[in-house]
Amino acid sequence: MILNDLLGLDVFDDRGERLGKVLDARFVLGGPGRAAPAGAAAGAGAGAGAGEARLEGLIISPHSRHSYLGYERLDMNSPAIINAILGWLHRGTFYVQWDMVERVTAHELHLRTGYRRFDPRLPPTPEGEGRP
Amino acid sequence: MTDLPPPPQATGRLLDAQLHLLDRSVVDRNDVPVTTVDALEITDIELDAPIPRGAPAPVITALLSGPVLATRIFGGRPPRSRLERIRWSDVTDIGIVLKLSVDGDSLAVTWVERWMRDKIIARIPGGHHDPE
Amino acid sequence: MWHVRTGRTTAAAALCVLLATILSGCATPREQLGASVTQSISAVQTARLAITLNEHGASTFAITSTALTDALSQLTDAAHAATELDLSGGRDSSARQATLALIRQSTDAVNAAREAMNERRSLYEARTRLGELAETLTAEARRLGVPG
Amino acid sequence: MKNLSGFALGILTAIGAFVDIGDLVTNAVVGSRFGLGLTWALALGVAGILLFAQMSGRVAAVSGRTIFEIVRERLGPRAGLANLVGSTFINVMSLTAQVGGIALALQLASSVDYLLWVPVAAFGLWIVVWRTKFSVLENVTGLLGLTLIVFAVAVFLLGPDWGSLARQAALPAVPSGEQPATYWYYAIALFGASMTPYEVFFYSSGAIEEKWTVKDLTRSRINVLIGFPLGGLLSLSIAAGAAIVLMPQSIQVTSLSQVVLPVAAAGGKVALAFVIVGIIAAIFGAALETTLSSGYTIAQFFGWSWGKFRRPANAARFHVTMILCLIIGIAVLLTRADPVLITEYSVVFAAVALPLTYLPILIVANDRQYMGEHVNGKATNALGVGYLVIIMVAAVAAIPLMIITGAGA
Repeated sequence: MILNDLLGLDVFDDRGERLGKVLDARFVLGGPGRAAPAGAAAGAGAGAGAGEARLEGLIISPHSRHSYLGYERLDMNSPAIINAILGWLHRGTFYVQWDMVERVTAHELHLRTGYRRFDPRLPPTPEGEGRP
Repeated sequence: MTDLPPPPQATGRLLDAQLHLLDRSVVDRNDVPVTTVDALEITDIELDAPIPRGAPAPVITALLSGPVLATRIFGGRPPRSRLERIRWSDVTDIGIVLKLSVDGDSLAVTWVERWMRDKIIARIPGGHHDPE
Repeated sequence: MWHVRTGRTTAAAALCVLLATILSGCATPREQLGASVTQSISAVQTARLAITLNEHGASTFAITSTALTDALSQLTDAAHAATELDLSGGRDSSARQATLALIRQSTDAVNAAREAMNERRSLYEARTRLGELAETLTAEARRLGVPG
Repeated sequence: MKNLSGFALGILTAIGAFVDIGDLVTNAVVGSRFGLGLTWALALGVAGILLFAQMSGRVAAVSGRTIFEIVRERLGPRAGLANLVGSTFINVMSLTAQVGGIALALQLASSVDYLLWVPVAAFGLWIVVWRTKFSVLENVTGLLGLTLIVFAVAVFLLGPDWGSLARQAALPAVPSGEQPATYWYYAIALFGASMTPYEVFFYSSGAIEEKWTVKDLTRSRINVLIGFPLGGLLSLSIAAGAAIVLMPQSIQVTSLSQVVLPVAAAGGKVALAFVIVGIIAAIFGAALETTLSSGYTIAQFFGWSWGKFRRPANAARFHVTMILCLIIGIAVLLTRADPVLITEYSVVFAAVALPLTYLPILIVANDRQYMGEHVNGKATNALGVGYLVIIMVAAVAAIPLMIITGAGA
């Protein structure tokens, strides 16, 4: 499926209360994770290049469907005024782990009972990572 | 959002799809631009069915480009056969741009570039010369 | 940043349209006639400056003739705008007659200047005529209440 | 020695490249109607383009990424596409204005109707874009454009009342006979003429074309820091000439032939010869920049291969795009649309579109993944945010003012 089918879905908790929309999907790259699903490993040759990218969790925003413009990272906070505006637009945004997703339909995404909300912001990029 | 606890430490580098992958430029192994990441293909999630606890999470299988961009802008979804794929296993490096291990010309996504080169540019004198 | 814009953009656009209607409604026919006269003054003075410089050998034939052509098209525009005006009162339409007559005379004068230059005759007469017209037009502008 | 001449060349090029048809026309119009009363808007524009070009040049040199890659990456496809459409519209409009400007200048030189020159000018542009090296086209047009200094010389030759000029500049006021709305409309036009987006697209992509690294940053900084303000002074002298010669005679500039009359009044035929060479070269340079910019923006948005450093065959879609833009420009001009009017509209629309490209650059200049240690400092950010506010106000006010004033009529 296309990742965009997940982004923008309406998110509901176990009691059917609407929590917001899926703003972004967080993947974890490589690393000794769980074994790759058989289908994916055969189809994509996972681990060959940059390594397997496994869906780790979702970022859910109650207010804004729009991008964070990069300010979701803890080390990105200037100019302060833009940071503040985006922080306000995305107030209440949280992160849930993919394990906590119970069911996905064409328009909705339901979370399991007892899901936990985490801080959505990304830790600082380690020095030199992803730099030319 | 600041009072939420940080999520459990993941085992590898974290990539947010919107921030790190979608709309980034893709260059081939000679640093020639190939396309941008117009969409991502992930392993299928069964819709409308409960996801069993501990089921393997989806992984990225391919970068998509071409007509799929229009569906991200205007909505709708492209026919599956019209998707132009670059296999995830061909991605070697994810930084400010995504780098591939293959030649751009060998990829299906560059057919328009090759068509214009062969049908238009090659027929104008000087098209194959270095600028002076 | 981006999603707040739609609602406010609509409001802003509505406000603009409102403002524009009010303000453009404010330009009376006399003011619009005045604008045509101001435009004609500019054209006549340009032609006069261009042939004066040409007489003094400070300008080339190409530039003078281009400046005269541009002045003519300015006068055409001014006449066009004045003709298109929707006038109601008899006083306004006699003002329009006066303005159009002046623009016509100006056009003749610029054409005369161009002919004189093409035939390499003296430009003195044309220059004097354009000077007179500039004065008449300025007086007309004052009569129409153009400030300045 | 080589380094020194490199510096000089860079600065001279920046001066010549600063002035285009938009600056020529807008400054002359403003000078003839408002004297030097809008000098502040010009100064604001020059400082703004310095800041903007500097930031985008730094981003390009450090990260290797140009404006439109960043616009797309940061704003996503929807806002990015809106941005692309707006920017391309303005690029093509500027391109059309410049091609028309070259044709008008050739008419001034030859008295052959400008419409006949339009295809010639466009073909000349295409040949240069197709065959000539980036550095050559930049240096030749920039240096020839320097002859525009005759505008500044003309101001001295006219022997004006300096006190009165200084008063106009220092104590801005709306002249009698002009509406305040018109004054503000032209303030935005002047701001937009100095801060044209294509200049920044070009500067940002030029950094990649010339393979800048972090080491080249100081040099580029000096080039623009000295070159652009001097270019701004040239613009100011165009306005001053119009204020001295045209304003007292109630001449309001509506055509290129009027722009050069003050120079003729001051220095006669010799000065005119210089000014026409300068105008043709400067506008030709600007036309090249706009042509390339139309190609750059579209190619970068879609991730195509682009650049003059590649053979045309290795950047096929980029070259096809530029050819199409030139054809559109010719088509518009051949409808007899007035190039001067197109110019006046293009500088105002440039001001409208400015926030769209300015904001992403300001954001990415703060992004450590792109910039590492070269992120904006506190002072640059304070200035950057200040300008963001100014740019937004100008962008929001531009269209209403255009409607109210009937585009400055």
